[in-house]
Amino acid sequence: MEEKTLEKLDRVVVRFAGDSGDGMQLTGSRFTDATAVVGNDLATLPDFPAEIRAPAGTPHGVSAFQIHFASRDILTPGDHPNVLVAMNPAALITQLGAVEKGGTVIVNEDGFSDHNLRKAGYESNPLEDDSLDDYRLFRVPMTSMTVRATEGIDGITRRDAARSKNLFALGLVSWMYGRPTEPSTNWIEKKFDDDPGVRDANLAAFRAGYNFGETAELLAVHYEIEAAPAPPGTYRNVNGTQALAYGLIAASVRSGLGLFLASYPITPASELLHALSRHRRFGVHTIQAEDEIAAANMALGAAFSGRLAVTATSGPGMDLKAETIGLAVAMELPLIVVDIQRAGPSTGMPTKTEAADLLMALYGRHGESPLPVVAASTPSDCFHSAIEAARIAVTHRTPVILLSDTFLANSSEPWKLPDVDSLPEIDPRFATEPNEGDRFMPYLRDERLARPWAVPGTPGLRHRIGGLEKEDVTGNISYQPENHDHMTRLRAERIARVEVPDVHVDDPDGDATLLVLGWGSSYGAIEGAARRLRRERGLKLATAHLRHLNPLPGNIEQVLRSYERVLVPETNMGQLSKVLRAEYLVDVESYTKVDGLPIFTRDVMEQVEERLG
Amino acid sequence: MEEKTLEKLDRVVVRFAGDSGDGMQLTGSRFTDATAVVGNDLATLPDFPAEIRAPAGTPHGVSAFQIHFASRDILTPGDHPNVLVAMNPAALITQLGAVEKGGTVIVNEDGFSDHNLRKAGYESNPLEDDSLDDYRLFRVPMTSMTVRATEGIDGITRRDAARSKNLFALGLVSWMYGRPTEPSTNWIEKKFDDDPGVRDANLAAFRAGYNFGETAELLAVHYEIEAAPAPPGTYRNVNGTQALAYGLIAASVRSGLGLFLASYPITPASELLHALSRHRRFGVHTIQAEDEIAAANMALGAAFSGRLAVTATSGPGMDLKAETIGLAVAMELPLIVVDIQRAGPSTGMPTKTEAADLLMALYGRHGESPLPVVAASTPSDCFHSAIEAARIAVTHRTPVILLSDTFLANSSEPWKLPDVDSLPEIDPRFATEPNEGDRFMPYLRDERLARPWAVPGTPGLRHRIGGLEKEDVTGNISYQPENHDHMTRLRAERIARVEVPDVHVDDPDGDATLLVLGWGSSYGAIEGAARRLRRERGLKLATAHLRHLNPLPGNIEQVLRSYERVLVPETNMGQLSKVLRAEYLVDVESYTKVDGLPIFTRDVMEQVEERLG
Amino acid sequence: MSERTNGHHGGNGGAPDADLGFGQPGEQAISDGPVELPLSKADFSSDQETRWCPGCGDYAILASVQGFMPELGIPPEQIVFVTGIGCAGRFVYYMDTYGMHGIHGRAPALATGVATSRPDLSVWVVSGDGDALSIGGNHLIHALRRNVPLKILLFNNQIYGLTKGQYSPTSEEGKVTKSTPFGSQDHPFNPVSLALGAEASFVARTVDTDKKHVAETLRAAAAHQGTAFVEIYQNCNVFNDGAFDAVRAKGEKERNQIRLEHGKPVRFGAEDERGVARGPDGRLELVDVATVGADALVVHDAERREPSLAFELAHLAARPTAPTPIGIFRAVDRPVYGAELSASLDEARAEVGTPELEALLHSGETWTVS
Amino acid sequence: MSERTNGHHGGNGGAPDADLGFGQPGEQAISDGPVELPLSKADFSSDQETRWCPGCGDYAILASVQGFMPELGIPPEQIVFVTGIGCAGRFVYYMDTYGMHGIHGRAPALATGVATSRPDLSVWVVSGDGDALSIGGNHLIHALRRNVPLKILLFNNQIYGLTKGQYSPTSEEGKVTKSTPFGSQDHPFNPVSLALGAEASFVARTVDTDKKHVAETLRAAAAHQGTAFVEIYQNCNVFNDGAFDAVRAKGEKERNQIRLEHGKPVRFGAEDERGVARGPDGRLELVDVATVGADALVVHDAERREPSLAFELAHLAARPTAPTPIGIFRAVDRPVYGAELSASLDEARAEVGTPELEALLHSGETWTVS
Ligand SMILES: Cc1ncc(C[n+]2csc(CCOP(=O)(O)OP(=O)(O)O)c2C)c(N)n1
Ligand SMILES: Cc1ncc(C[n+]2csc(CCOP(=O)(O)OP(=O)(O)O)c2C)c(N)n1
Ligand code: SF4
Ligand code: SF4
Ligand SMILES: [Mg+2]
Ligand SMILES: [Mg+2]
Repeated sequence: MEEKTLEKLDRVVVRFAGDSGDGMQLTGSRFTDATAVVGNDLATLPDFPAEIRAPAGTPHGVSAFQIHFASRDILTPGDHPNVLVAMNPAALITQLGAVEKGGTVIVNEDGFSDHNLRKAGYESNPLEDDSLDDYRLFRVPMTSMTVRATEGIDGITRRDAARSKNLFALGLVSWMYGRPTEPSTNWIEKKFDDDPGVRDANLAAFRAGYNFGETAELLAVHYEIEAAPAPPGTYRNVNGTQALAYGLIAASVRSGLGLFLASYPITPASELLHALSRHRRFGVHTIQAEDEIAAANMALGAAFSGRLAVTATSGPGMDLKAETIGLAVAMELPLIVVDIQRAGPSTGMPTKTEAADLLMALYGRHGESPLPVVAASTPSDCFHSAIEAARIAVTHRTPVILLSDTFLANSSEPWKLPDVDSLPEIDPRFATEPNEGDRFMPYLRDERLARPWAVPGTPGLRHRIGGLEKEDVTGNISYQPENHDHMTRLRAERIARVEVPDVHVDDPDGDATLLVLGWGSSYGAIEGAARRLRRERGLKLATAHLRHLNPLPGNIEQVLRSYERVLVPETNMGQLSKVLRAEYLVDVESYTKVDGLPIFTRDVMEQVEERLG
Repeated sequence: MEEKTLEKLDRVVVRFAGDSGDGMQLTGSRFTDATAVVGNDLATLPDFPAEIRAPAGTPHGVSAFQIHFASRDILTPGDHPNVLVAMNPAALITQLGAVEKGGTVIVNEDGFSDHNLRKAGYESNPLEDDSLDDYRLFRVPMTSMTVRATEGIDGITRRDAARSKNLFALGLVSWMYGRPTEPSTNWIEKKFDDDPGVRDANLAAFRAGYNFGETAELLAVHYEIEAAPAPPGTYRNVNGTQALAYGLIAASVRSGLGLFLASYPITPASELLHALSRHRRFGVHTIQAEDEIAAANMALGAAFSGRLAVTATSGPGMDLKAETIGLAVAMELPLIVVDIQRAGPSTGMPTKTEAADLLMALYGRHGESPLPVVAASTPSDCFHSAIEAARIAVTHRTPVILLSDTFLANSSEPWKLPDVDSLPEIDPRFATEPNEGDRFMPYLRDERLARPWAVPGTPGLRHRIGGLEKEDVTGNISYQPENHDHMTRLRAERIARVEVPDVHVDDPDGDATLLVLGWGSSYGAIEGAARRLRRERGLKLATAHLRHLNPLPGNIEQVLRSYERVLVPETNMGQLSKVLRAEYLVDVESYTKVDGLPIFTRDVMEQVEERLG
Repeated sequence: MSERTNGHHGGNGGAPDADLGFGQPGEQAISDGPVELPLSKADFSSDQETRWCPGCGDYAILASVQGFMPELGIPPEQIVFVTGIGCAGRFVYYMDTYGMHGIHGRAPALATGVATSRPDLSVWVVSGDGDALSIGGNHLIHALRRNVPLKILLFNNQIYGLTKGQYSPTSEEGKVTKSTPFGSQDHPFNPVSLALGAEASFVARTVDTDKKHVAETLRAAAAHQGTAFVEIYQNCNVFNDGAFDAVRAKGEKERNQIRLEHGKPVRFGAEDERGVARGPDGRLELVDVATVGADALVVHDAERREPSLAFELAHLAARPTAPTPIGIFRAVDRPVYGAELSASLDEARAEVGTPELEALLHSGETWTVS
Repeated sequence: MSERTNGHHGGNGGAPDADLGFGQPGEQAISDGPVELPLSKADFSSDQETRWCPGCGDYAILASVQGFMPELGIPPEQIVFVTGIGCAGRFVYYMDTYGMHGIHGRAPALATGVATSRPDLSVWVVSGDGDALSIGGNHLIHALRRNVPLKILLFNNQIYGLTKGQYSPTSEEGKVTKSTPFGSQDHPFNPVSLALGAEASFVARTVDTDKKHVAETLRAAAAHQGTAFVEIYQNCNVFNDGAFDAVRAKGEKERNQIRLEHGKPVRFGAEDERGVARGPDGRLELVDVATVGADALVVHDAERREPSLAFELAHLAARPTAPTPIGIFRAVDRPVYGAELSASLDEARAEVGTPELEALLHSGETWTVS
């Protein structure tokens, strides 16, 4: 056995792809854990099929998992994989397009039966014609090698054994990139503790894959990716859904308010319901409502009752909640409305990403019903954005819309765990006493123009609120023209007064002429592109990213006016652009991408190069 | 009996006000008919109480009817009454504020009992203290004079008789302004044909009022308002609801499509349901659905089936229809969504006016779901706007939002009846044949980018449509990134391509520096103000009014850039301003009024004078 | 927030499960909570002017509810009224309790949020036939099946009052209204039947002006542990006057009200001369007691788990224009939704703080960079 | 638009009202419309690839429906399928008819728009337990009470399939799912009971894999003039496998299916050895025929106007885990919503044109300026 070459790499993007039943998500997350332990920076993105369980072997049944890892700070799961692991022809045909030219393609040769080729839509075998000439192709008979490796394990049939082929793939790729084996073998041992046969088969498959890499002549090179320099601290991986759930729980702990989530299942927001349902220990109350309207109303009822009330959904559910959100605006109660955006319009493409609900968040209710809008920018930022949304809602007695999207919800990245004591405290300041002599005025306001939150059960503060226009201070129904004018302007003013931090501009030398301004999940792509363009091409560009979409940061106008050109990339038809143009009459330029995929680093680079190149 | 003085007047605004049970709406409409017959131009506005039937005599139970009539072209029901007829203290206390200083106040003295004064909230009798010093007060014991006039009529008790006092008021005011008596007496005779007692009592009351004017010393002056010059033609009065109903029926006749309205009652849109429900003769199918969501879906089902499908509601109902409208966008089916806006947010002030649903109409759905928006500008323009909405919907296979508001819906004006043959023809161009060989492609488009409308029952054109993203041409479900990008841009483009006429600018001398640009029900106030300011103050101002809010007229940018300043008055917080600023980066100035009342001529005059004065 | 517990909710105190207190006025009036002064009707009457039409049945119901509330012994600040939109929806403004006036049709969902998050509160929903059965039908049936701890009062006037007189889902077929000038085509709901089909654990019916019967019914509803659904025939004298005359007007109601009483044979008529018996084919029939004999009469059993008897009784009268059952159709115990959970969650929450949050964030695989 | 009329709708032709064609296959197959060639299953099968999980019960239902459709003798272009969102919702793409795939829960309303505006069409709704009973519950009960001419097939798998396995309004209490890791608290609906409570005129239940029974049930549903509601127990082998084994699995179903047949005594069991009889307290009970005698058995009457018998039968089994009635619970004629009206409106419309429009605009008071 000759010695293999070890090459150093900065960064690699690997995509595992196979049938829905092939366990690609598991392979991906195991690889991710092993990668995290090495100290690489990383970002991942699972890609589920739209169907629950499409017939095996068909293109629409392909499940994929992409991981980007590097010896330096990275920000996205990567645009184009350098390596594709394809377990069957369907995986190859659907995923190959994304792979960089010259990239590596590792296929499970055993999966390329005539039957499977036909199902995938191949007319001839791509392993045998010239269709893969542009790639470095490695044909590995993963299934048969797995079956051979597991022979003799008690109670494991050939069929069972074949199902461990994903761990063979995991072993092989782990070897290629020098991942330690312990995280994976430990995990297998723990996970299948009570099923020794399966445990042993999986272990054998994993080791077989690893050893195959080490011994087979096929692969001459393996790679080292050094640990990325990272600030000291304790890290874990999180995806946007987990981080959002943790953020809401943290807001509950920091405010002392019981967390109450009412939600109706919808992709991709259901995961938040699932995640929070597990946390009874933190007093989290979750309800699966009969529909989104009910969910919003239940949450609003809980808000009135003194809870940290949340309702979560995706686009179609937002449409349905509109009327209730308007009621919350009139009632001036704290309510967090989470919108995990997906590709629309209508049912659209439920598993694909898009961020086209911004204008709806701002204007999607009848009448003048302004409210704050907050958007998360990275998976881990979902944690902080959730706390921020809770802070604004509780402090300012208002519904807040918190925007995430499918891409953020599903992708994951290492997260430096925050010091819990450093998280903002949220003071509900419940009303406990009459506020005007011995009477209680439910719409008597504080310096923030926020009204008192007097929860049922509090003696002396009985009051009634509703959606009819209310007289300021007393809260009585009023049809007085002057009062309505006053209240309409006051509702606008109190949202405009929500204090939000200035937007931070990254302009290393202070001499950029182009500002790239983003919001939401494009953060990684924009920052990543900026770093590369600065580093590799010496381009001068500034970047900034908005967390607060309403009200906008106080310095935004000045920032916009400081640059000759402002580029706003969005996964919609230019919604933030519209807002900025209307507000500041600045001729911002819009880059729009509406194909259900996130904005890639490359997209931003191209756009910037067009302008600065 | 001395001769009374006859004065000539240009214009008068009269408001009749009394208890809900006092028949003020009837009084107003009879006066309107008599006024129309004289050939005055006129505009009216009823003002109903929010309560169904508030306890008699209370301020919130007051019902009023305002009429503005003139010897020249007028455009609004008038800002401030010159004459108030108040049947009781509650009417006086609630309405007096609107009356111009020095105006005339005619009260039914008999209504000013201590009991009624207390109920209205008066501490002393305003007829006896100095509170009416600024007005010309006429105290008329209407009730007792009516009772006396009807004595001896068979089967009429004193109580019955007293209920005719509104006709006494009608007679009196008819005399004051030289209205002919026949229209009213004819009407009474026809109306109470089968109840001679009531008929005679009403006739007697009316005549008593008229004669009281002629004989009593109290009133020394009466007035003449000459006929207004008007283009030749046949006229009738319509309010916005009637005109809208007629417009939809006309569109049905002109397109040959059966009219189908599904609606859920809501103030002020219920009236359209009521109006259309009466027209079975025109094949109008109306359904009162279980809610607004069902109404929208029923209409969409009818659209698929080949009907001219309409759903109508007000703000809160629009929130609920959002998801279904998005589905109609995806399905690319003709659907007319009528939003009769009212004062919001939330339940707001259901009987008051506001036009704050524009941004919701444009953006109030998740995802990118563009659609055309049309707004009516006057009561009679509701007729033409409805036809225009139908034309766009049918021709372009798209949902269209048609905006009206409470003010338009309720106010009325003389309408020169159009020549039916001159109304646009609407060709549904149903698909009848396969369009690609022997196959039918439901998303194969014409030059307008509109897809074929193939209704069930047509052999050879079976197809299935839905809210999941569709492949262009075939209409099959597609998750392809390129297709979604293509379809999203195509949906935007096909709406952008809807041909709309240029906006007309009224700039008499072509040298104005200020453009007042409006949309919706502010038309009358803006035009009225412009005419007065030009005539009375010689000011140079241009006006323009938008019927099409999306797409905007092709010449709008050039129009905006032709004026130094652009003033946009709206009964919202500046929604059209936002759109124009974002689209054209023009620093339009916003005048906003959000008190539940329409924009008055005076409001516009003040705003213009501030800028040009 | 008050820590008070009282006999109204939970099993500790007040009426034991088995005794629903039918027809035993005052029994629920004793509370073990620290109520300082006996409460009176005035304690439940807000300072807002009532704004229904003169003569509206809503006034009578309001008076009955305000008059009954003190009996519960629950301080008014522990009570929440939740209403939707409609004339009935205005009810909330006149009760001096906590209150939410929601949007049209959603009161049961709003109230579910209140009741599940705060089991210490007594939560009452007031709704109309349009609000609860037209736009809000879904929330109603889901609250009923879940058995959320709510009292739902449906003011059924068989018309849309607030929007000035369109027909409602309980209006009779052929109803001529503004929206149906040629008569409606809709077959109406029978609210009691719908509630029973939707698994309601407590279903009753009463009549606006029958103060005593309203109070009796509310008393039983209050004692019920899950969702109590009470249909109240309410006269809308402006848009649908007399719809319930058969069971409401003097001279007619004596003849037509079939009073249901748990454990008693079903009899009615001025002299109790008529009754309900099972015919030869198994169906319930109206009979003359003299003819069939008192022993043949069906004995009402509101506590029967299986809801069919209640359903059959509900179908004795398709419309309230003939002999019609009034009273408690069904009252059975089954698990109450959410209430206990919420209390246990509050306890759980009391035990967690910064360290637990810290631990939560650190759960799963972590690594440290130093 | 086709002018064709056929035996399916309206009273003219096809099965007379009184004969619901129970168990008489083929009877509806003869149409008096000008069908050129006999239709086959292929005529109803679209070219779209089916995308349910392998083994899903939806496949069996699809095959049954496609196989049954030709019997109706209605050309496929006269048929419209309308579905909501869910695995069941995909059904529409596989039928080669006209079709609308609506948004979640709204199919009955969409279909009401189709059916009321076009009485010449045969309109079928396919929905899931989440789609029809959770978000769409209100539209369902309103379609039922109105008696819109629709066939509503509810694929009840007691789970949310498409969103990957949350509990639904028909899941059993305590169900552990992703959204209820500690078990659900919700008491489920019994769809047949709910439909009966909502005034449904036709209510049936069948089982996905029972091809013959499915076809029989569809046949009766198709012959029914108003809304036909058919609950189909459908196995979701991925998220809720075996939920209906008691009435679906070989060896169990023979024991547990209580087949309801109009006019026949209710008997079941492998040897018909068991039955349903009315007990001394008036309740229905499961009995051994040998013990009580065949004469004591309840005779099923689906055409009884009064729905209580159907309701009682529906409540024989709270969950499909024990002996459970299958078949047609109720099938009664009552006025059909909208259909006739629409035809008469079309006629009216044919008579009006420019002169009538002119006259309409000139109605009321007009005046002329010259
Ligand atoms: C979303 C929405 N749709 C419609 C309305 C208009 N609306 C208010 S109350 C009501 C119905 C009232 O009828 P009901 O519930 O029977 O109450 P009642 O007035 O008879 O007491 C309607 C349709 C509304 N407020 N909101
Ligand atoms: C407004 C809206 N809310 C939620 C969803 C997500 N969703 C799609 S299908 C479904 C439930 C599916 O369950 P069921 O109706 O039982 O159908 P099945 O998949 O089991 O056949 C849900 C919650 C949606 N598409 N739209
Ligand atoms: S409209 Fe009817 S229900 Fe409403 S307040 Fe008046 S009488 Fe009562
Ligand atoms: S998830 Fe269940 S219901 Fe859906 S296709 Fe798969 S097996 Fe069928
Ligand atoms: Mg009502
Ligand atoms: Mg299901």
